[in-house]
Amino acid sequence: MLIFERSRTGCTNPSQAPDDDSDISGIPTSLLRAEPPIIPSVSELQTIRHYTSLSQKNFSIDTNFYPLGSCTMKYNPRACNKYAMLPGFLNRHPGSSDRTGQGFMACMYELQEILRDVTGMAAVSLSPLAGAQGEFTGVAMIRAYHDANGDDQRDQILVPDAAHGTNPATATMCGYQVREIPTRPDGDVDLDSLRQTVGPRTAGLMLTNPSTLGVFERQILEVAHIVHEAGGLLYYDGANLNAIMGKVKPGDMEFDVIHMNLHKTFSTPHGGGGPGAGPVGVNERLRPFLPIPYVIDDGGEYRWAVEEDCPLSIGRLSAFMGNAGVLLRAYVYARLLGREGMQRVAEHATLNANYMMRCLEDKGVEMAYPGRRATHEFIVTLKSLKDETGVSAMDVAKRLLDKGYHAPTVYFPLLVPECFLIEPTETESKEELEGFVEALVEILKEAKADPEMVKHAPYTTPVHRIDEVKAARELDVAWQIPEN
Amino acid sequence: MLIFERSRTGCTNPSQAPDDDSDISGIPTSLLRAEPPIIPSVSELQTIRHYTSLSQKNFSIDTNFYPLGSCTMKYNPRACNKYAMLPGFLNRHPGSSDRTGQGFMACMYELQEILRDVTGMAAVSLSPLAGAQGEFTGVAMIRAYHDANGDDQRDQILVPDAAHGTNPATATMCGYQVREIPTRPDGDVDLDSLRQTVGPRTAGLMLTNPSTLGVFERQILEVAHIVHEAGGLLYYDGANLNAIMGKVKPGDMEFDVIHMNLHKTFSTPHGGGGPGAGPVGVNERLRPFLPIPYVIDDGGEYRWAVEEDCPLSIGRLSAFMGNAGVLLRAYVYARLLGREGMQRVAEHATLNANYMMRCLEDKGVEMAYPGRRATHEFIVTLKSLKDETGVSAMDVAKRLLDKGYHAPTVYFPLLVPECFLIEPTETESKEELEGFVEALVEILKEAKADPEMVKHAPYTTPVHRIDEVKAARELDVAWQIPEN
Amino acid sequence: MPFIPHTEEEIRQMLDAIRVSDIDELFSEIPGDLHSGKLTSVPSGISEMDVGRIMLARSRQDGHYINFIGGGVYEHHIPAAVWELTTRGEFYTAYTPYQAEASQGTLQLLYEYQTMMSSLMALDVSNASLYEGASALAEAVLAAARARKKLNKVVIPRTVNPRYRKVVESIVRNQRIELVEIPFSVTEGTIDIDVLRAFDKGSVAAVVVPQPNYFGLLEDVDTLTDAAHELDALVIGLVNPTAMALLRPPGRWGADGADIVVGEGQPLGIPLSSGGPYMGFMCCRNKYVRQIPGRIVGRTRDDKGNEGFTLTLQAREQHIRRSKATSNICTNQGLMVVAATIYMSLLGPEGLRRVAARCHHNTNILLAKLTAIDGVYRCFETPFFHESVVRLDQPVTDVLRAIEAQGINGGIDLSEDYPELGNALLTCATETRTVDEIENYATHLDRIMSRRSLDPPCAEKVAG
Amino acid sequence: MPFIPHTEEEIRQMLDAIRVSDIDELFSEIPGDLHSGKLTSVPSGISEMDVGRIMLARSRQDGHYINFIGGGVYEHHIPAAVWELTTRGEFYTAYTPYQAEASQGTLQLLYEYQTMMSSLMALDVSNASLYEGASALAEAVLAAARARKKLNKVVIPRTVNPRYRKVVESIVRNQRIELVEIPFSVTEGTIDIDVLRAFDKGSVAAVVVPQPNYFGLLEDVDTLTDAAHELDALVIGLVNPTAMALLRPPGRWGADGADIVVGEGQPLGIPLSSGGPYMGFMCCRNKYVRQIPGRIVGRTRDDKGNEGFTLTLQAREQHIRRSKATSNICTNQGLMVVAATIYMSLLGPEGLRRVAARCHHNTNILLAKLTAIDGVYRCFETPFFHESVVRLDQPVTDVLRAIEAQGINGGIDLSEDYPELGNALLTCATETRTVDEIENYATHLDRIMSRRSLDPPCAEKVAG
Ligand SMILES: Cc1ncc(COP(=O)(O)O)c(C=O)c1O
Ligand SMILES: Cc1ncc(COP(=O)(O)O)c(C=O)c1O
Repeated sequence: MLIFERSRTGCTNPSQAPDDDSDISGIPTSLLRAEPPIIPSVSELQTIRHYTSLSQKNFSIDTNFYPLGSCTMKYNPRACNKYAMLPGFLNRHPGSSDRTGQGFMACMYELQEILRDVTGMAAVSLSPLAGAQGEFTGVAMIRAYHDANGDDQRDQILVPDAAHGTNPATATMCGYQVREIPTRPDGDVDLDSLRQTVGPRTAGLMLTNPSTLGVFERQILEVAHIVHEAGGLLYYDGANLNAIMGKVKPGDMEFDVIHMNLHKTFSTPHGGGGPGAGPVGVNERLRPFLPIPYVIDDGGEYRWAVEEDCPLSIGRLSAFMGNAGVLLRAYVYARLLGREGMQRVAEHATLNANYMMRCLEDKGVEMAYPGRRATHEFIVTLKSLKDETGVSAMDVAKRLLDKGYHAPTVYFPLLVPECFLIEPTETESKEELEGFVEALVEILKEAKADPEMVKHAPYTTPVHRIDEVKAARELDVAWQIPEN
Repeated sequence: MLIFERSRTGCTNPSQAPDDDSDISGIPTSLLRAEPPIIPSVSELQTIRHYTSLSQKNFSIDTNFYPLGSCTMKYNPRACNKYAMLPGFLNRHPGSSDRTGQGFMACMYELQEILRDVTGMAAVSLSPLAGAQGEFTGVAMIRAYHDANGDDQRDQILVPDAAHGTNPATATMCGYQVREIPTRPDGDVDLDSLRQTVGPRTAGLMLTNPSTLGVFERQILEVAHIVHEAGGLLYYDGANLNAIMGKVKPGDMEFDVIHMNLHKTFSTPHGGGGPGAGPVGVNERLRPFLPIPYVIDDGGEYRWAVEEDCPLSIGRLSAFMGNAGVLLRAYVYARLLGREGMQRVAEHATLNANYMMRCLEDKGVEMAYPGRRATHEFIVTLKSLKDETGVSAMDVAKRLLDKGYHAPTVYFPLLVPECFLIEPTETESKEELEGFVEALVEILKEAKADPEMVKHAPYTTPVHRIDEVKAARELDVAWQIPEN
Repeated sequence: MPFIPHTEEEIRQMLDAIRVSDIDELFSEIPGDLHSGKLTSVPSGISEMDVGRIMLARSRQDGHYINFIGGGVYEHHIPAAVWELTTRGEFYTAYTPYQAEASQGTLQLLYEYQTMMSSLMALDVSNASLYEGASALAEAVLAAARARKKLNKVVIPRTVNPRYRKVVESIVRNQRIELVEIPFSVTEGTIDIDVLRAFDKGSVAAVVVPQPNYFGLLEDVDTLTDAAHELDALVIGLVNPTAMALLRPPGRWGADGADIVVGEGQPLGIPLSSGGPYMGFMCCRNKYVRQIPGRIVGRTRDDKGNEGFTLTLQAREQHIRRSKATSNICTNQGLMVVAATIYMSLLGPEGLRRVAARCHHNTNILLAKLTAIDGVYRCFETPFFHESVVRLDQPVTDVLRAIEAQGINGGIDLSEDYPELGNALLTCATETRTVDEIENYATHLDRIMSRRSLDPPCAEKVAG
Repeated sequence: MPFIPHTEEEIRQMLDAIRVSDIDELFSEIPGDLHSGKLTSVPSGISEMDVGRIMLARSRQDGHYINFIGGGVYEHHIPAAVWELTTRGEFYTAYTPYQAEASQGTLQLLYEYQTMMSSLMALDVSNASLYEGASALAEAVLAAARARKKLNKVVIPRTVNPRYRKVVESIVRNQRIELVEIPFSVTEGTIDIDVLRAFDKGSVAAVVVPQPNYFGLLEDVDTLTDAAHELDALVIGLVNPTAMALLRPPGRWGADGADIVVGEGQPLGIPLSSGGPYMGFMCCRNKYVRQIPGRIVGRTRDDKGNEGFTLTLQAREQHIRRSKATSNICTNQGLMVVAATIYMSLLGPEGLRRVAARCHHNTNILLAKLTAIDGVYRCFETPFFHESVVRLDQPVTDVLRAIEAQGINGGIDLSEDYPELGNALLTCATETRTVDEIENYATHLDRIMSRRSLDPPCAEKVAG
């Protein structure tokens, strides 16, 4: 039931609103609103019941194993939430002076330093609001760099065909043309193609490593060499940083610029879609172009860098200070883990993925890159199941919901047919991993015995299989007051 | 699954515990523990998932209409929780000096004053920890009063047969003998019986008004007169104060002592069983016997009353300061409502009960006290259903769970056969009330059409009908490590 | 090991199953010379108790100021229920609702949000959030340019928040959009409409119309909208959502209403939080729905015919359309939408209207009290919403610093962004300010101003 | 109308259905002369925002002190997850789990709590909580007296918290239980066992044995337990639950172990909270399960054979047994049990043991630092858990007041309750105290003590 269907004109919550005695005579009546908006008039209790009950219709990390590849759905420590929401941080207006925000800025500064170390880059700006904005920032810096060098014929960005959609979309937003680089059957970039594609029009290459295929790009230094030789820069999509923290640094892999997804590697919550935070790190040559604001330690006093500090900056990407509350959560997380903890994250994320992969392989499940080590994630392909039974990866994914497991990422990366990208993360127990393996194996059996049943899954969720086609065809994106 | 079944020795949460480098050599080894307790070794994520999932197995006000008679399951405003849990209040040690608690004590003092006004009594102590302890306090004061008067032959407490179990249990705890007073068929106390029972052995009478039968005791002044004449005192069980706030004051009904259930009338949460708070109010003659501590306004400075302030006090009932956090919640609630709001509580609680009663009557449901007005609650009797179909009130109650409604109180008061005590509270919407009525009427139809089905309800809850007899016979109150 | 559940024994079992001897072997595909990831400047891990101590100390260090700053984000009362519900694990720790059947809670909530927001703006469609107000404006500019294919000129008045203008510039620059600033009347503080009218018809893709504008003043949105439409330009409304509970919404501006509307959703139950996270909102007319970025939830049915919700029109988005997507946005500000939706439900239309009215009322009082002080003048007599500009006879920075020493954040110094206004101070009193607090501000300001005319105040001497 | 959902129209419809003309008519059964309920000194209602302002100001007014007070409740680190989970609406707003099928969450949790608590105490059974430690001790005394039918004498040593002794006295007095105090050795600070041995066999219903005792000291629980059992008395252990992670639990005291154990559960994840709510726990041997008060949850099956949980042995309770119940207790401290259970799960047996060990360790440091000061002496050399007594050469109240002015709560002045100890101060450092804080305390104390020997400190002069 929609909240609007509980609304009754005249129902108010007076403890939440000021009295109705304000003087608004200063506003010309011609500018006043005539009809009230469709916002429900319901009691506090009704609101609480409604949204409590909606919440219970979600799968979430707190309720289910959620092995969504590329998304790093790991435990979000409650301490991060608690300490980021202390009144002193929460009530502070971003327009206040730096003098009154030294406590907050100390956290930000230290977080910059931590991220610098983790990535092996020269400088970090925390301001991008999510991974995609981090990418935008990075590519915009690449552009600014070439522009500053008068190198303005470079109008192409290269991305592997396995890349996440935000990579090509970002390149376009930065005014670049996108050239795809194919992947070899073993999961590594096709170097010959790369060599043929790079050239004087190449502004840069965007790469995720470990790649979105769940394997580590072994020829990374080769790749870097080819791109750099051609005068291009190397962008690191840090979405998979969880796999290598404390093991390899993007800086050492010769990347020029990197973004991180703190809502993945640094465990800030996904919040049903956001907010995230996508800080960028750069090496020395891109440092002048960093977006503002970032925190400067000015002889023991912290302050935000402004235009005057960095005249070549690509500028501002949001009106205030990035997703400050998300950054505070990441800071708390980083302090809890510390350097040893971060390394353990990578180790155990990798252990869990390889263990699951091995368990599945042992039960006859087909891997997309069978000869390879899993990194923190790995890819299963269900193509032969589809051919044999008509049951698709999506059907199996839906059936997993019935068994209490959130589905892995399906149909991404696009180049593996009927695929599952499975990322267990380091915070899941052996018991959960094995439970998932068992459930998946069971479903594969079900698919053979009773394919129709699996094709109509799920059955135990609040709704059955949703009709997405209808949603797009008969667009209904806002409730209307029914006519009667 | 029990949390112990997920436990794996060696799994620790080091961010929650100090390092293992403490020096305990000062403790004789003979006094050290040998075997570890059965406390689970699980990860933070496992703990969170486990208890999140357990929480979802509960009905609660936040999820369901919960018309539990005598329990006043109304909306618990979230503001009360938030402001009672401010760090300044939360971190304060009760052993700190009064100087450092003036903010907290100001709330307590004002709450005392508010409750004084609401009850019409001369003085209030907040210290009792729940209704039953409030009763104990009250009866202990009655005893202290008689003792102080040298009136030591009074060894009986009278309670109506409809009384809540805590009333007679309390009388016993205070060393009294209990005499029951019968109720007339119209729901009022049988005055003749009362007259026959009172006498020189009567220490007092405990009464709830509105009574637990959901009606207002119309002869209350008469009752008071009879008891007072005999030298007894009149105790008011304030569990049903919600029905009369701002309408009638117990003080005006000539009660000498009263307890309130803040976890009912003042909307502090029930918390799955507690904590509550059961402040007591007294008239002038019992004032010297009030339990400590209570707050005194000592020329603009607040301080806790100690033994020296009240040499006749019955003493202390808990080591520190009552359920302070519960009292803070009640204080916030009282400030939000204010005097008008409190009166409206009584009015709308009564409106809702009468409306539901009327709707049910109109659909042919039988009332225990058909000619009478409902107060904030009313009683349905399903005796004829039971006779006709074998379906009991308990069966119907269980079936209500399937329809998403928490069952009303069943089989209380004891004197009405197959009864439901239904208390909708003032915070429920007309829509909810009508939904419940509809569900109940439907179940009564089901009971006639298919009694066996109803007898085995519920079906949609996390477990089906629970075997209580087995629970008591094969007592299993603590998990044991399975032998293997 | 914080947050790692395995015991030593389990690790051993897992390694055995994988048939490796230790965890390091799992990293064998990483070229040997790269194994140099050791962290050197990350401090060692500490316990939750110790982190808590640090955070508590730092949050206290930042103190508590009585706030008269607005400038795009505002201090409002947030009902306790909002964040108690929003941080429930099921909302807080869920991912983007890609698996509809496992995400009906989030999806229905987003659908409800879209309903409330599009209705508040009197437009047909709302997306499910963008990052924040300024980048949302940039996205609107890009969407408008897409809709008006051949045109790359977009008009942004100088009455738009200067930071917004900078963000738009940073974001749209690379797509060769030309941003044209138009001036405001220095006496009125609102857009100079004649400059707008002077553009050639058909030369402009879109015109941005703020309401209220950065000075808190009410623009003549009807005339502006009609004038823009005269030019065949789209109208991009940039509005404060609280104000829309009181003011005529963009869908009702002029003859045809605005085409796209964006803004900062922070006032709807989101804490100031030292700068973020906030949320951008975006609404539009039906005909532009395929041009806008961001997720959109649609209502549909499941295969049993029950009502259900799902993400829809995903072909606009990067994960489907890749380089041809309407934007690269992926992660948005979902949890802030949860808070905003619950906030709006708790307040209801009437509550929201009263909040807006009380903000206006309080700012009225604030202006009266401040301008009663010698040397403080109202900059514009134009009607305002909940913020306005006063001119001081002294440098604003110094005054603000002195008032800060009294525990008061007095407002925003406009002298750098708008030198033409002189010593201008943008100041704001929402419903959270009491009359006492306003008087306290005025009293301190009076004292500071009068002393300063003789001699700089001591806070200044020390700090300066 | 705060928290009342009806519209005027709905109220009218409801009144019409009831067939009355206004709400007042619903109160017609109340005798007319009683209709005088008007509230006069309750203030008018204010908004959540305004209440919030008041509460925030008051909570800040109470300040933040570095705490060295123990005395029955203790400052411990509480993992953030504990209260984020505990205040979930489904726990927070549920009633006592009388309808088992609708309360499996609370019931299973209580069963898990009972398991942990009884195992921590090494006894068979735990109830599901009592109000708090002191009243729990009173209930244990009553239960023991019931079990030892004809006997009404119960021995409580003077090493039991004086407040506990007072509470027990207030509660059991009316049932004519005779409480007999036994003294302690002024040099050792522990129970004088010879006095206990001097009682006649069969004359005593029960003996209370604290561990640690009120002075923080470790009693010789084995000898005491055996001596009490020699008298045919039950042993009621009174213990700190944190300590039990480290110390031998009551079920293992002496030859046969304690019979009933009670204590204050606050150290298990419950905030100090200005005095409450806390929770009392009670465990016992199987044979006394029908004597103890409070709810008990049992594991059983549903009619499909699935595991399930329910309240059991309710025949002990007031709602069934009425005047013959084991106690009048009804509402208990359920939500605190939720917190305690989650707390224990998060810490695990190893975490809990480390907390206990660190408390001891820190108190050791505290004692060393304090007794290094001139005029501060250790009162007892007896081994302690996480609290102990020092003797000052000056009045304790004055010293505590002076140290409070430095933002430190130094401990509890024992001179009133135990005049025989002189200027005695009970002081405590849990795992939450850092070495810096301890040193800071010592530094201030040193300064205060040395100045006072010459002249009273100024805080004293002003306040006194
Ligand atoms: C590989 C990769 N790159 C980039 C992104 C985009 O990050 P965000 O969603 O924070 O914008 C993602 C997130 O889904 C990703 O998996
Ligand atoms: C009428 C009545 N009296 C007394 C009580 C006891 O109150 P408490 O549970 O707070 O001890 C109750 C609560 O159930 C009650 O309904």
